[in-house]
Amino acid sequence: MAEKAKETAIIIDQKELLPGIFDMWLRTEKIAKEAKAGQFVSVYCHDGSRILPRPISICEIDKEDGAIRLVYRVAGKGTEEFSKMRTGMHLQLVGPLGNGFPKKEKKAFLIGGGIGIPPMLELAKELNCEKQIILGFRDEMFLMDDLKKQGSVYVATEDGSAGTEGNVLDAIRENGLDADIIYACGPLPMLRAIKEYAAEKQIECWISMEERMACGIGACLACVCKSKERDEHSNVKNKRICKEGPVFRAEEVEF
Amino acid sequence: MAEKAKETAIIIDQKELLPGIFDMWLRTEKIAKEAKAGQFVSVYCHDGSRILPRPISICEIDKEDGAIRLVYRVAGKGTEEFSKMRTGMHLQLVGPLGNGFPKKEKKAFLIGGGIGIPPMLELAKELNCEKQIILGFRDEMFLMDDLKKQGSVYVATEDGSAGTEGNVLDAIRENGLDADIIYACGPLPMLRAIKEYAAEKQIECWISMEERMACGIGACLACVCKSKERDEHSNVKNKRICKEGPVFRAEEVEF
Amino acid sequence: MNCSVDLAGVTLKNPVMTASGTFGSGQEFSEFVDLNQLGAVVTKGVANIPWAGNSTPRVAEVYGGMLNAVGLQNPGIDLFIERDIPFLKKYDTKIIVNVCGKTTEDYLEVVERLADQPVDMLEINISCPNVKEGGIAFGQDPKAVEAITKAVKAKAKQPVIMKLSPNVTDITEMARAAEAGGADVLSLINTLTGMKIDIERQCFVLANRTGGMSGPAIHPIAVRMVYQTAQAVKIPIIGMGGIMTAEDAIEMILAGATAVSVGTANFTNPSVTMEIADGIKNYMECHQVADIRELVGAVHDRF
Amino acid sequence: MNCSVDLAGVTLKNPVMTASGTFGSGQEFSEFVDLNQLGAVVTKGVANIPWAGNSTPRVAEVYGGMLNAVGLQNPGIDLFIERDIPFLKKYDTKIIVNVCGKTTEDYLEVVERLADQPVDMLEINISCPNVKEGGIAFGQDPKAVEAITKAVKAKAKQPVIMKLSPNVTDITEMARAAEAGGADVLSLINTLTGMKIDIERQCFVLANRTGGMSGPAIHPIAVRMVYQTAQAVKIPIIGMGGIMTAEDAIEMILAGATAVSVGTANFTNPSVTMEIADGIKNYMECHQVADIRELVGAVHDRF
Ligand SMILES: Cc1cc2nc3c(=O)[nH]c(=O)nc-3n(C[C@H](O)[C@H](O)[C@H](O)COP(=O)(O)OP(=O)(O)OC[C@H]3O[C@@H](n4cnc5c(N)ncnc54)[C@H](O)[C@@H]3O)c2cc1C
Ligand SMILES: Cc1cc2nc3c(=O)[nH]c(=O)nc-3n(C[C@H](O)[C@H](O)[C@H](O)COP(=O)(O)OP(=O)(O)OC[C@H]3O[C@@H](n4cnc5c(N)ncnc54)[C@H](O)[C@@H]3O)c2cc1C
Ligand SMILES: Cc1cc2nc3c(=O)[nH]c(=O)nc-3n(C[C@H](O)[C@H](O)[C@H](O)COP(=O)(O)O)c2cc1C
Ligand SMILES: Cc1cc2nc3c(=O)[nH]c(=O)nc-3n(C[C@H](O)[C@H](O)[C@H](O)COP(=O)(O)O)c2cc1C
Ligand code: FES
Ligand code: FES
Repeated sequence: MAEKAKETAIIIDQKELLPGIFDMWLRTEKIAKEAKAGQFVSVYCHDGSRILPRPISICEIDKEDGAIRLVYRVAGKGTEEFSKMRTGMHLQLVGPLGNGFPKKEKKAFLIGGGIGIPPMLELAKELNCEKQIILGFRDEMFLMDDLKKQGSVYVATEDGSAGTEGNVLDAIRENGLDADIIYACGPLPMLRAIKEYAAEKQIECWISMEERMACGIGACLACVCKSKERDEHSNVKNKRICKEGPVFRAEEVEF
Repeated sequence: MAEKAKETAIIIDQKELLPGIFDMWLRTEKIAKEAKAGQFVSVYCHDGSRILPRPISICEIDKEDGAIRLVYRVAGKGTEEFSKMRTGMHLQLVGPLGNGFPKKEKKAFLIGGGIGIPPMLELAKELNCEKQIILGFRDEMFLMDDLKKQGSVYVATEDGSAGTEGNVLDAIRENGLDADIIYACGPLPMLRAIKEYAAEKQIECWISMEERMACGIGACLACVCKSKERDEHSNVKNKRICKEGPVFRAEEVEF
Repeated sequence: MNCSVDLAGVTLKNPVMTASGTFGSGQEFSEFVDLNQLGAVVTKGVANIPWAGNSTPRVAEVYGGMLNAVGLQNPGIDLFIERDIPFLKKYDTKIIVNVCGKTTEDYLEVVERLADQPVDMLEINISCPNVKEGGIAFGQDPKAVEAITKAVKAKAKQPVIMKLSPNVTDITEMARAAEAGGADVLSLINTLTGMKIDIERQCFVLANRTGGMSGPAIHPIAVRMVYQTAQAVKIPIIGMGGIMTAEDAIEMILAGATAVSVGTANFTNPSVTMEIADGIKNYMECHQVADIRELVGAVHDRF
Repeated sequence: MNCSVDLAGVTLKNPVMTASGTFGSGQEFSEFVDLNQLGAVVTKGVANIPWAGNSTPRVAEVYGGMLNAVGLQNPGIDLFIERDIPFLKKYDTKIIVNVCGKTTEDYLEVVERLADQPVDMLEINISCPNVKEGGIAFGQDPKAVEAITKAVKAKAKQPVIMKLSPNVTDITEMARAAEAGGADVLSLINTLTGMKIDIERQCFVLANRTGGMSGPAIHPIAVRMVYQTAQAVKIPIIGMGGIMTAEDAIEMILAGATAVSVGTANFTNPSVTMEIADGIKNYMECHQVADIRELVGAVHDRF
């Protein structure tokens, strides 16, 4: 009756892409089989002093090999623990979690900012349409080779060290790009600007949100965001990011 | 001004002697240099949920190699953690701690019971006298080869599967042994019987005691045992096992 | 071997329940847990009307535990009755509804709405540290505890569990007050009020500033309070607070709990409740315990 | 950069102190810590006459912390004055003597004996959960807190720190009572009462049954209480409870503590106090804090 459980994944490979940004492939048959772009997994720590799982987006799925790829930044003790693990070691996961991106056959912007870039890779692979991938970095870039294989890539950097100096919208404007649908993941200020841009241009816009989580599966009500309308499940103007999200129509949510 | 500190030891080798009994060699220059028989080290866990050190007796010291040997039984989560570690991994230690055995040139009984046997090995190596080593096991034996090199070994097993059926005193009687000094380490009932035997025979008797510890260095007063006389430090009839002990004259302490 | 326990005439097939607020109404966890294998499902607190709860961040991890300040977000009793009770009725487990309110009237409204519902017991939360009105205010003064218990008992059609706060000087005083008010069962402990500060940004981590602490870090405090309460009252106790394993559950039972609730552990392992129920059976086999009731309060001194 | 803080006219070179009972009188730890680098050494509680303390086991490890029921074993004030004060006088650090007693008279006797001693401050422990008489009994009732504070202040020649128990419904009530009684400084928190049961042997792990819980597991509760107390009183606060790292110490300072005491962490790392003092300096450098006093109580809301 209980069809899901924690899955023990084996680390196939891990490397540091940039200082503090790690790239890990995990063998985890069941999750790889079910997962799709925009979903995430809960990753559990070994150290007993850390009892909550860490939500990490799925960056790439290898269905054949039963493997998933996670690209993450060391943000604290938990991700630091993961970063020290080596090939052959185990990690416990629950997933895939969340709704994932809807996939439409429309000319698309895939916009990723910082550590919001990784889920754009799997999305790009799954989307069957014209893809313009716009990436915002602080300075150094990562995942560029992988993304370039999936579509035309445009870059914005805060310091202007590559691509457009400024943010992802500056890059869109500078390159005179347009699209019929937007998929985005990244920091809140970026998402706010994109939401506004999409509203102005009347483009369909999907964004992936983040919040502190506890259960990761919709039971504890830790991870809500404010919604424009009363949510059917919560019966108030709150949506669970881990369950109804993390991907929402931009106009559905308030942030 | 602070001459001591936690020392990071490297595991040189670890093997399982018997199911649940592990034998670990650690490179730890400073501790190896200072240590002597009957002292112990505080071993710290990696897992953050376990904050107190585990006291483990020093089983053998290799001064040349700057290494110490610990032989321990998996009794709970902490020792289980240690037992899973492999060559090359690190453990943090404080030590050597406690007083150690006094070494006299008298015909001696070295009596070890169960997991109280390991410290008898280093003691036997350091003692310069006639050594009769009496060991009490539940059933399976360990450290026999090492100990046989240091003196004549007599064994008692609870189930009679080897040596005398019964306890260490039965083995002493069955073999008609006598001595002028006793050194002992093992479970309380054994130590009680030895204390009584020594009193009766009027033999000088030294025993190594155990108690739950926190600091391991004499500051917290967790690990006391009752003493016959008022203790100079505590000013009451309590002695700190980690500081005044773990080795006491049998008649000094009450248990 | 008997694993079933009795709480005010309600027989649970085993002593393992879910702690309110950590398990929703069972729907989400039913993918990870066979609800038929639990003694009871205790639902998230429900009020007379929908509550939006607190701002986010609502949770923070702390050493060996977590803080939460969800603020009792809930869909209100109407949707709850329409959706959540029918869902739970599909399973062979007991249904315990946790009730919250801002005023006595709020609590009574929920209790009355549940009177004709297929619900086995009511758990009255007078100990939530995360809401401004109601909640813990009812739970830190023995007179208030007795009064609300009496008021609820007068209306309730199901046995009433009063859920106590650990943020008190003397838990036995609150326990006796609830017993005097007619409580059938006691639940303890709710969360301990805690705080976390982000030292990089020099701000409170939780939007609510303080939050309720739960998880293994609070277990020894919970065991102590269950033990003290078991010495002080005659009604059965549901023990909770940091139960992560079957061993922790047995410790709570030995301290005097007739049943246990598992909360934060669900976040560390979504299948944990089932594993704890199994682990208790294993322990009973190893220790040749024929009836779990032999273990309740069976702790003794060493000598 | 200024790291020194002022407690009732006593200037500590930095805010790091040792928590009473975890550091003896400094002798044993002086091998691991340069005592000259600490703001103050707070000694183990001392009574008018020697106390033998409780039976063993006196300590137990729990998840992220420990329980202790040492029961205030101490050599009595005479030997303490003869041996421990002269030892500490060799160092350039402040000496704070923690005082315990069974009756008000006991406390006063110790306070009077210390009047002409080179001691910088007195910390009055009215919050030990591990003794039958005295201790916590004085610390859970605001009237008793005020009375003992007044009595001690009438005799004390040094500034008086009152050490409060967290085992209360409202810490600010006790804090205000101590302030009303004339306390110069408050210390909080002492340990939370907890219990551990050995499920194999079905017995209490500690001979005393209950013990005081300390260590990182209690840190969020301590931070909350320090924060609440800082809002309620004007006198300075020494914050303690689960401080393991410089980050934890800074969290406590941001919550409102002027200084911090480090206890259980000494058992996890005997050199930790020195490392915390260094870590605070590093933090101040990184965050360009010219004076540590800018950090005291400097926590704010996110928005
Ligand atoms: C749906 C979702 C997908 C994510 N995908 C990625 C990803 O692909 N790559 C990546 O690097 N990061 C991702 N994050 C952020 C990632 O979860 C945090 O960086 C991580 O949890 C930090 O853990 P820590 O122990 O290192 O930090 P700590 O600060 O020590 O963590 C303490 C607690 O806070 C939580 N926490 C801290 N930061 C965040 C955060 N930003 N969001 C949610 N919880 C947080 C932790 O999970 C933990 O419970 C994602 C977050 C969400 C919600
Ligand atoms: C001076 C001294 C020397 C020792 N030498 C050895 C040795 O050489 N080999 C060996 O196998 N064991 C030895 N022990 C016992 C050893 O310390 C414990 O078995 C070990 O601490 C158990 O830790 P754990 O985490 O596995 O068990 P847990 O039960 O999970 O430990 C929980 C807590 O209790 C403490 N504890 C548990 N059992 C004991 C015990 N018997 N004595 C003291 N503290 C205990 C632990 O240190 C820890 O703080 C010695 C004990 C002392 C006091
Ligand atoms: C996220 C979360 C939400 C909670 N919500 C409620 C609630 O709605 N009603 C209630 O009585 N207790 C609530 N609690 C308290 C738990 O039911 C339980 O008493 C407490 O967490 C201690 O148990 P634990 O350590 O096993 O989690 C909540 C706890 C958590 C962690
Ligand atoms: C072993 C031990 C002994 C203690 N003895 C005393 C004492 O004698 N007097 C006192 O006021 N507090 C005593 N305490 C309490 C500590 O000073 C401190 O308030 C508490 O442990 C919380 O801090 P921590 O978590 O950093 O240890 C003792 C604590 C421990 C762990
Ligand atoms: S994290 Fe629990 S509901 Fe989303
Ligand atoms: S363990 Fe602290 S005095 Fe011995």
